[in-house]
Amino acid sequence: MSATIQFTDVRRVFRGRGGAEHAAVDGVDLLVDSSTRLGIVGESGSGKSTVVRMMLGLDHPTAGSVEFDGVPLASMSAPALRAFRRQVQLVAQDTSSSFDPRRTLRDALRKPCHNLLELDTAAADAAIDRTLEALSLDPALAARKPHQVSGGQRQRFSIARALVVEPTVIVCDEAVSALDVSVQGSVLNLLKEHCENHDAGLVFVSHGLPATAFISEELVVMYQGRVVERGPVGRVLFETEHPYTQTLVDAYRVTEGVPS
Amino acid sequence: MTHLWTRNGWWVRRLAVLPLHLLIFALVVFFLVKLIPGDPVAVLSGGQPMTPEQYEATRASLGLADPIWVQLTTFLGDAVRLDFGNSIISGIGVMDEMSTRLPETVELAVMAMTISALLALALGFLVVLRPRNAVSRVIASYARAAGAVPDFCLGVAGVFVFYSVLHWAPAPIGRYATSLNAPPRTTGFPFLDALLSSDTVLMSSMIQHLWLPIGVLVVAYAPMLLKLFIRSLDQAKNAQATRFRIASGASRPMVLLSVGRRALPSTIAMFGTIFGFMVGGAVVVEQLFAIPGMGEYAVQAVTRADFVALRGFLLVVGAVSLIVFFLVDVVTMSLDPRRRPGVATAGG
Amino acid sequence: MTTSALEESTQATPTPQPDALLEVRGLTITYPTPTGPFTAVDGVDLVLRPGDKVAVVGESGSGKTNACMAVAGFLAPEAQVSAEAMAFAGADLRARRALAIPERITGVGVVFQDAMTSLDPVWTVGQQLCAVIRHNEKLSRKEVRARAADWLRRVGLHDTERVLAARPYELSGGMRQRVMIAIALSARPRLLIADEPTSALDATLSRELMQLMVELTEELGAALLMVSHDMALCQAFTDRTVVMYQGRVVDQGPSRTLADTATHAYTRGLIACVPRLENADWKRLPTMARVEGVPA
Amino acid sequence: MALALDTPDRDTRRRRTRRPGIASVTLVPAAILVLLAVLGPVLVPFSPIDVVDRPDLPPGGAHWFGTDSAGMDVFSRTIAATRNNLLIGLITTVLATSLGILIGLVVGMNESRRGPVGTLARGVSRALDLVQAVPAIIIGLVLIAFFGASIPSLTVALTVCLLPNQARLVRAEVLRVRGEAYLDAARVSGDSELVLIAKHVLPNSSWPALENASLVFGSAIVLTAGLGFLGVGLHPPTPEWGSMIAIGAPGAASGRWWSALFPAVALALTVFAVSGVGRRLFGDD
Repeated sequence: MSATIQFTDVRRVFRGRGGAEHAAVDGVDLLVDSSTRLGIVGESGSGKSTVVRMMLGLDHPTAGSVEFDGVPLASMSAPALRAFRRQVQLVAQDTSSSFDPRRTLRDALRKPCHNLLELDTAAADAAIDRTLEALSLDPALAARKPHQVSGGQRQRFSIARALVVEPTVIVCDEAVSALDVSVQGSVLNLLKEHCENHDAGLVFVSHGLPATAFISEELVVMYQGRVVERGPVGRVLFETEHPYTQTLVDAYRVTEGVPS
Repeated sequence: MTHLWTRNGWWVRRLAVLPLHLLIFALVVFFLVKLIPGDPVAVLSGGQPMTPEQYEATRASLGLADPIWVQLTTFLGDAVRLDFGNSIISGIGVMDEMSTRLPETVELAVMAMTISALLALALGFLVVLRPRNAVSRVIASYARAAGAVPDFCLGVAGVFVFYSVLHWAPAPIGRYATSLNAPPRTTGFPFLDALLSSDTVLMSSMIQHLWLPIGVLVVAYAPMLLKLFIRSLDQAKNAQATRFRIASGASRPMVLLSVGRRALPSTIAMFGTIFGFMVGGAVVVEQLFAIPGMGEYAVQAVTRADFVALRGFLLVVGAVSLIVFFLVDVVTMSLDPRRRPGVATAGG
Repeated sequence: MTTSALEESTQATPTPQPDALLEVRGLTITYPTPTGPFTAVDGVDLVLRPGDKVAVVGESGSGKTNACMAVAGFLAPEAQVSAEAMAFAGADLRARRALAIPERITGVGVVFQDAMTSLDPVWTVGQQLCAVIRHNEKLSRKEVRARAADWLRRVGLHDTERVLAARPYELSGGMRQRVMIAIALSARPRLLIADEPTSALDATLSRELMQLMVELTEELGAALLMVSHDMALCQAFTDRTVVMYQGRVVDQGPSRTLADTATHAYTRGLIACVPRLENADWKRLPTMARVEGVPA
Repeated sequence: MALALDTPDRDTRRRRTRRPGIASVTLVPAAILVLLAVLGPVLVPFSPIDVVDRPDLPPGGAHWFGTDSAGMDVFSRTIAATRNNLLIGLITTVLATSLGILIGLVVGMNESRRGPVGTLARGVSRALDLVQAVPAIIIGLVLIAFFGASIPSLTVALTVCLLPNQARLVRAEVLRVRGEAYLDAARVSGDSELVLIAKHVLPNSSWPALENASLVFGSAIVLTAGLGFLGVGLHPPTPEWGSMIAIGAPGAASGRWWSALFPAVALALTVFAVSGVGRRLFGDD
């Protein structure tokens, strides 16, 4: 199934309260589909999060276009949008606020099943349990509220919510940044494994270079709203072209004790 | 020049919207009072039968015969010149009444609020710094019960205990003994005038008459301030910024000052609300102690369906409240610049 | 042995150490909870000499922040602290008065993770910095101002007039963090406790600021006690690393060689689990045996 | 923030646990009040709206709370007034809170929009601020002048007074909730905006108004009594605490304390009881 998100010369401008305009994203071209795992790195304020929001149709460009299979997300009809969401799912950044604190985790997971797959409750629960087991999560945990499970478990539920509709592209926004290192590795492995086994595409957005490099095949480096470098991971890391990418790589070399 | 603007623009801009707010308020008052059912002409005649000619003449004299927009522009034009018309009952100019009544009420409110604010400030710090102290606990639980005992209950109880039983207070009539003459009018604020004319007899009579009503207002309203201040202080005290202040090696007074400055703005906003309350709302206490002020006037206007007086009264109270709100905004915005318009505080 | 001193085994003695700047022995912190007391820190020992650079690493819930905040005196009032010894520069910290607003331990400075919330939002940088300098040194107004500007330059902020007049929210994240370091050091502490000082920052900035903080503490001759979850950062910038797990010290040793000398499985796992650039081409990352979410 | 602090979220956990023993005690006075409101008129020994004896009799065997200056039984009137005062308080609280939540929700969700809807929302938001500039008792006075004094008109007047604050509380919370990540997550899960507001924004942003409801109830009762005290509330001889206190006030000044004291005590007890219920339902405040 084709599932292509195409960014064409996208610009997103925010207006401050004083009236000053600030371009969070400026002239970005991107192609996302199910064939590749794409990593987007950049420091905070580089525009990565805005790109993610536009990629999911949660925000729309000021200029340029974001199209899904040729249809602009901004002007999609409700059924088309549902079909899009069926294909493209999000693993959100902040595990502590990505679930409604008043509802159980199962409630949150049933939502995509009802809305996007149009399953009844029994079928939805069966699908949820299958997904949870695949992620080594105890289905009994789903009866809990989000604050009653650990951060690592919550992040797995966040992944389960995305995977339960079996999307062709998974978008991860700082999906492991808030996790302890002992959990990070297993979550990263899990995501990578899923993409490999299900031929799903991945967009992994993070400020952490090593994790992004590990999980991605292609790397896009963003700096001040623009894409400054892109290419296969190995090429970007070891034959760096842009000076900003070089400082980024160096920063990790030093803290890892490898002389640069 | 631009430097001057970036430094002062925030309060100038706030000042600039004040007339706009007043205008909106005046419009609302005009139409609101217009909507009140009942015929002012009938009120004026006291139910006496009138010929149609008499009726029309009275209507015209009240300006009610004109088209509505003429009435509105006349009303607004007069209001700008501080002419609010004459009471349709007494015929006395609303502004004349206001100019004697407003200072009296404002004076009462200022005295009560000053004491309340000082009490809240001192007791707030006491409760927060010495939470285990027995006195602190009593104060904290009183503050928590804020608003449970309304001012008029306290007033009635106060009159009974201090006048009727203990005889510590004089009869609750007026702001000084009836045998005394009013102070020479210089500022319009009676106590201030008495002070300026060095009339010690009058002043002591005023103190005797006013301590109880002021006390009632303080006991009724100070807990509201105190409750909020304690909560804000608690928050400010536990904030990371306080820890860093301490850890970085600032002096103890500086740490307390820092906590206080972060806690004050919300309390000052509450202060403004309560002050506005008192200007219109000392109604109850004024009624109880027979102090001729704004409250008494409002009650008369409403019970007698005097639309001119009511309109004037609302406009004056609204204006005073809006000015107080402006001052409160300026003070809170200078204490906490994040509250200034156009200041973005999001991290990043 | 479940608890172990920071000292190398040859020096570890139960007797008080006269040359120690900070000496903590058997530190235990418990919190009352509805389900019974919860022990956040369980018998931790920590000894620092002047000039030491020590890192305490561990994941969330390991008790590392609790242990260090107990030293700084910033625990929640319901925390119950006990220790066989807890002394800074010869003064017994256990004898401190419990106040609603705690007092500073003279000579201990703290840098927190988030400069946005740590700096006082309603005062300018200049007011906050000058308040500290004025309290700690007898200087004229002008000298205080000059000293403040000097501190800003030392942390790499050269537009001093503008920064002094700015309020924290008017600065960028990196500038705020620099300002916080300047203020924390301007009282010339003998021990700087840094609680996740750069965790909220990007890798490049994080490295730069750690470098700065280490240089400045060395210049002042102060000891550095850093709390972090980032093993790599600790290895690069400290001399010794203490690994905490579930409230206890499970491992400790020289930072650079900890990977080789680690005895506890948790430490070895912790080091192996961190994604690195050199394992970017690995098929799978190594993970801890203990996988969260699997029912026991 | 990228990383959570070491300490688990102990604060939230503690706030969720309650001490059942103490909590149920705080509900007893409120239960008695409701009982009195329902049964009061049946229980009272004398007619609460008629002159039953000589005026100004001190409390005693026949008249437990004495008689007022008109000769009406203070005990019967105090008890009978419970129904009127509670009813006004209750209806006002429900109206002001539900309308406040609705307005706060609509304003908060649309305030930052461009176009006429956004402008309207911002206008309403400013208007709420302006209404707050006028003391509640003045609004009450004016509205009573409008509609005359009756239970429905008092309820409407008090609702207008107390609604803006409720709406502002909810609006502020909506502005916070609007940025929460779980809303985006629900959008990605296919929720429409309407479902989103009903299922996530409403339940998560209405708590400040609910928490404040006991205060609104207290204010409504105090304001009703205040208007009664000023002589513009329910007309005597309708039993109502405020007007009873007003009638008793001159007596209190000359030593006949009883006809003002008992309704005042009833009023204070009611406000206390209701704040007790509020504390029980919504935590420590």
